[in-house]
Amino acid sequence: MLRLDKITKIFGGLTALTDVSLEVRKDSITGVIGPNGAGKTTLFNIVTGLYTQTSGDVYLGEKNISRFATESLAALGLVRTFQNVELFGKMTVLENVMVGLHTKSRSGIISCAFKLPGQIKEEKMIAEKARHWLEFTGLIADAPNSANNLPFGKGRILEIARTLAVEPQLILMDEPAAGLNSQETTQLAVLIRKIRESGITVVLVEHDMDLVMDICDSIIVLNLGKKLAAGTPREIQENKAVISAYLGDS
Amino acid sequence: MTKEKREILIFFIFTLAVLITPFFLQGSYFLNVLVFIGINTMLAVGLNLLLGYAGQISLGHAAFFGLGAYISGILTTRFGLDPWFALVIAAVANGALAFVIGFPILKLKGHYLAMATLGFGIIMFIIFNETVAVTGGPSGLSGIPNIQISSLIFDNDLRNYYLIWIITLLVMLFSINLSHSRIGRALRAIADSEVAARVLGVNARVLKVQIFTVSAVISAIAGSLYAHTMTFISPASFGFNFSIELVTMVIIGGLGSIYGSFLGAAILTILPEFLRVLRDFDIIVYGLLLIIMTMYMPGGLISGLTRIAEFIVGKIKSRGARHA
Amino acid sequence: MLKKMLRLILSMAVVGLMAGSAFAAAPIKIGALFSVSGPASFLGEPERNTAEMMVTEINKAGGIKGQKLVLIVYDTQADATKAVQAANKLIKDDKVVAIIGPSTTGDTMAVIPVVEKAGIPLVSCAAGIKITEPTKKWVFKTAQNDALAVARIFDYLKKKKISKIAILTVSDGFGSSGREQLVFQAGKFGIQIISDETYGPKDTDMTAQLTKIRGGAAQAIVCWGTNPGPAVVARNVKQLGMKLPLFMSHGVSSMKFIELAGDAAEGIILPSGRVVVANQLPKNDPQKKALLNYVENYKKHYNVEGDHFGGHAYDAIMLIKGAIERGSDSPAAIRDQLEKTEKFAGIGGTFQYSPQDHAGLTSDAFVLVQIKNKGWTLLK
Amino acid sequence: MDNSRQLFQYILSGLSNGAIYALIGFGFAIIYNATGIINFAQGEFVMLGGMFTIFFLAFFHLPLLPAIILAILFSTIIGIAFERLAIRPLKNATPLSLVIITIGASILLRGIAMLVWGKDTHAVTAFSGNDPLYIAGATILPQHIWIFAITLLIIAANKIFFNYSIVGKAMRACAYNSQAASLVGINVKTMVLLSFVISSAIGSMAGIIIAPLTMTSFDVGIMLGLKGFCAVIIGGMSSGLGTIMGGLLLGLLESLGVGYISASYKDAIAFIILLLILFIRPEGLFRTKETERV
Repeated sequence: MLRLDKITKIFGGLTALTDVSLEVRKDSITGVIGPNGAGKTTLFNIVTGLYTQTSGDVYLGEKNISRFATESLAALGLVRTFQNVELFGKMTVLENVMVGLHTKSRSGIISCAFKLPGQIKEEKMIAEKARHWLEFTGLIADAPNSANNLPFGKGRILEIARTLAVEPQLILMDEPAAGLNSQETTQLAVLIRKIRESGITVVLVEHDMDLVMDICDSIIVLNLGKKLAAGTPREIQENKAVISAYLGDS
Repeated sequence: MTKEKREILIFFIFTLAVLITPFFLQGSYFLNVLVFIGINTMLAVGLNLLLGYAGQISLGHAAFFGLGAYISGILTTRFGLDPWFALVIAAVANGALAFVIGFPILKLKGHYLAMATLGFGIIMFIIFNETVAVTGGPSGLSGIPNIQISSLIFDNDLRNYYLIWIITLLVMLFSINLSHSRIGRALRAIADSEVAARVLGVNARVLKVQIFTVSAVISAIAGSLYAHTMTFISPASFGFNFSIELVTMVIIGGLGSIYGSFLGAAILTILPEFLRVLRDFDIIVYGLLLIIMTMYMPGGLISGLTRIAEFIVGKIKSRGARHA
Repeated sequence: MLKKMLRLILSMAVVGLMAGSAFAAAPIKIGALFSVSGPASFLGEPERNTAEMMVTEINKAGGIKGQKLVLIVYDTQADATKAVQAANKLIKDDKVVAIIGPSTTGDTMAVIPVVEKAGIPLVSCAAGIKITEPTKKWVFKTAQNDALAVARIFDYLKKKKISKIAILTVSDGFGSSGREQLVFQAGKFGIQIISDETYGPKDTDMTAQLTKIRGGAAQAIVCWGTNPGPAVVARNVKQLGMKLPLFMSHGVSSMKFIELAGDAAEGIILPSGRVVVANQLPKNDPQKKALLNYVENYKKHYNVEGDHFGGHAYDAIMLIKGAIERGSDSPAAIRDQLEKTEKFAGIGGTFQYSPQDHAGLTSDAFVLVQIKNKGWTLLK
Repeated sequence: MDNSRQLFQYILSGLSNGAIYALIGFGFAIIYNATGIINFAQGEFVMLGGMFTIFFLAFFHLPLLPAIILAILFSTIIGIAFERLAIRPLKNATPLSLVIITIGASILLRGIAMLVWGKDTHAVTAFSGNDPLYIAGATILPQHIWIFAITLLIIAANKIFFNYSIVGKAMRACAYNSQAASLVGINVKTMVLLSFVISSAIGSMAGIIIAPLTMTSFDVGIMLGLKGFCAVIIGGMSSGLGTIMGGLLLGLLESLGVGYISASYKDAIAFIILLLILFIRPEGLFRTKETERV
């Protein structure tokens, strides 16, 4: 599904990632873990085109997406969420999800401004689908509320709902459980499984080890910009190098 | 759906009010003020698409207004073109210019964008001023013909009122429609978090340029109508000050609020009337208005006043409750 | 500073009182459009001050045929849009019988269609030649044409056998209209313009333009602008050690220029209204009485020297006063009587309007003056 | 008149004006580097410096030096008031609201200056006379020497302050990462205030030393402020040599532009350069490319 081939990223003189290669299987939940500064978010930023890697390639399926602009990835089915929740605060919850349907609609400025028949039909479709995703994530009751007034936990879910609306093949989640209480985390785990069951591959960066060990099929460990290990949760838990990276040096 | 119905109702009432207003103002000077309010509303709504929806500042919008006015003025006075035809050319030319400069300019963000648009505005102003042979230079271009539809010449306040307000209403309707469409949502998403919008597949770069272009076209239409209403134009009306005035209108009315833009345009057009009593104080009031609005009513006058009203009502209610 | 504030409050109170007492005998309402603030405030401010002073004086002396005058002043800020709005308000709301101003050519051109349509006489205080050429039914003006000022200078240059000049004009309405006339009339006087340079109204250094001029073969420099630009030019000329004679326009014939330019002002020659040299005029000069009177009055009211810009407003008020006295206070009557004005000796010159000429002045409206010992000397 | 002498005069005039632009540009750079704000009111402090000096000279008949010191002091107080009243209370300040607030402040300051001091232009006597100095046939005024000297002095002082003093280093830390700075115990608010203090002091100082050349009035700050901004953009927002180079380059291009192209488009030249730099090389001409870390 997603394959990274020898990704290296150098900021100024600072090497953030060195020759990181990894593969994410279709329909899996893959966790990316590692101590702070390991380069996890940098990796996400490279995959989603926000950073350009110094060398190496990114493949989505068979397609080399190394030089693709961020906005063109959604149409290919690759989306992400953010560590510090990037909601469209001044819009309603429903509208937030409707933005997710941007790539699923075509109307241009002219037909939007003059409300041409095709556009009206499309708007209906957008609203219906958006509601569907709110139901899917359990946020439907909040649909007309302003996104700014949403409690933090629901904000995280809304961000996920928004990416679901893109109908992606692959979602990258950047610390989806950060700031959630244990009950919310449990709900999140349920939701992530449900997403995977609907045929979407999930990659998540996470610090909450219980969650990672609980839901992930495979785990990749980064440390100091290098891939330290990869394997099933059990393999990782027993990996000496991983243990020392977490307990020893830091 | 009720929200949409309410929206339609509000627009209907607003349109009705606009259409019947002249019957109460026969022969009054205020009709003339309303003509200018119409032009300013058009400009403010156009700028609001960029500033309020897409969150991109422009401190050079008077240049587009001026360019529209000058293209229309020059084509009609020097080449004898029909004003309508000139208006269309002005709109197309402005759109083309905005599209071309839009790409490099809108790559910039925040303060740099502000400065670049300001620079653009000043360069255009210098061009209006210095190309004397074409524009008439600082002393202006006079003798611009009125707009005409067969034998109906728009040469008095009443006729101009209807001409300008019908187009203004169309521009408002256009903008309201836009705000409730995928384009409007995408623009507002860009304003809130450009990176999140891009991740969802919104092509921010192109969309920003598109809305910049639309905004420039609206400004050009306003400029052209201004030229044919005034029948005289000079560079002084299209300088940096007017760009700031336009931004002030949008800020006062509230970012992203179409009726707010009307309110802002109306207030800023009428304000000098009240400030006349204050003589030279008006510039100070202006500066204060900008600062206070941005600090204490970032949502604009409508939402600011609503909040204050709610606060007062709340106070009264709670006091009433205590007494009871 | 405090005094200024106090005066402001007082004058506002006076205006209020006047408005209050105006109900007594049906007053005559006259509108005024001046660019009191904005880039042309150097025109609008003395014009407003003068007009208000004149109206006070006229009312003190019993008004016009027993009717008080009421002056309604609006600030155009040298912005065409505001000028048109204000003109509409004067005509439709305030129902004035005549309008004086605007201060600038641009504002005047913007307002002309409005007054022409409404049939209200306008006596502009701006200088642009297009205002009265071609003649418009309702439009008159008091400011001397730039053409006349240019003619004065060229006449002098010809006498001094100077035939190659450099011009340096400001790129605003005043400068561009001056430049047009300089270029237009040069041929007629056999004068060759060697270099034609401009500067921006806010420029603070013109050495580059002057260096370029120095590189040419000009025998004199003519600079066309209003304060503070020309003062910078004068200083820069001195800084560069240039020995060419420097001519200025009537735009700087005020003490302010001498103050700003300092020593660099010495020797500069410029055309000016007679107001700055009022007491040097021969006794038989028809304007002398009006000029001395105006200068003294203005000094008394505002504690600064009156200049010839204020004089434009003086002339406008007095012309309208004369027209009303001869006829009635209806707009049409005022217009007809204005057109019949004969030999009115005002501040700007001796006015003689006719159906063909709504500017009313000849080139002797200007005199040439030279700056000597920080004062004006009449050049004969 | 030979061409080389003419060229030399263009260069000298250009550099003299360029030094002025650079000096004004400094004020922008200091606030920007400490806070990320571009202070659109910076030009008004240039105006305030000149106007206050006139005020103390003419109204209180003070000698030049105390008048200058008082002028800088008063302008700085206004700078402090501006930061305290309009910048600090601003919650979740976006670039948009900051642009608008600083523009509002600039209009307000200009308006107040106009009311208090009137619309007239005023001349200030030069610090050491008006007799031109001849350098290889070209001339400058003694005041230009003052400008060069004070500009150099200010760069040197800046360099020392930001590189060697604790407070200066703290300010740089704030500019780099204000969150991290506050974590290590730097009072970010104080540093922001300090940057306004320094920049309004430098701005008014610039206004004072150029007043004898440019004269001063309530509206002199607009154009000078914009030119200073162009200088600082060319220089890449540095508070050191970059801005000096930017200012000098701008002055030179303007002067040569007037000399060999056209005076009518002198100001356009400045803004076209501004746009080109923003489009092509936003990090400025004299700065190596920043790391792209977001």
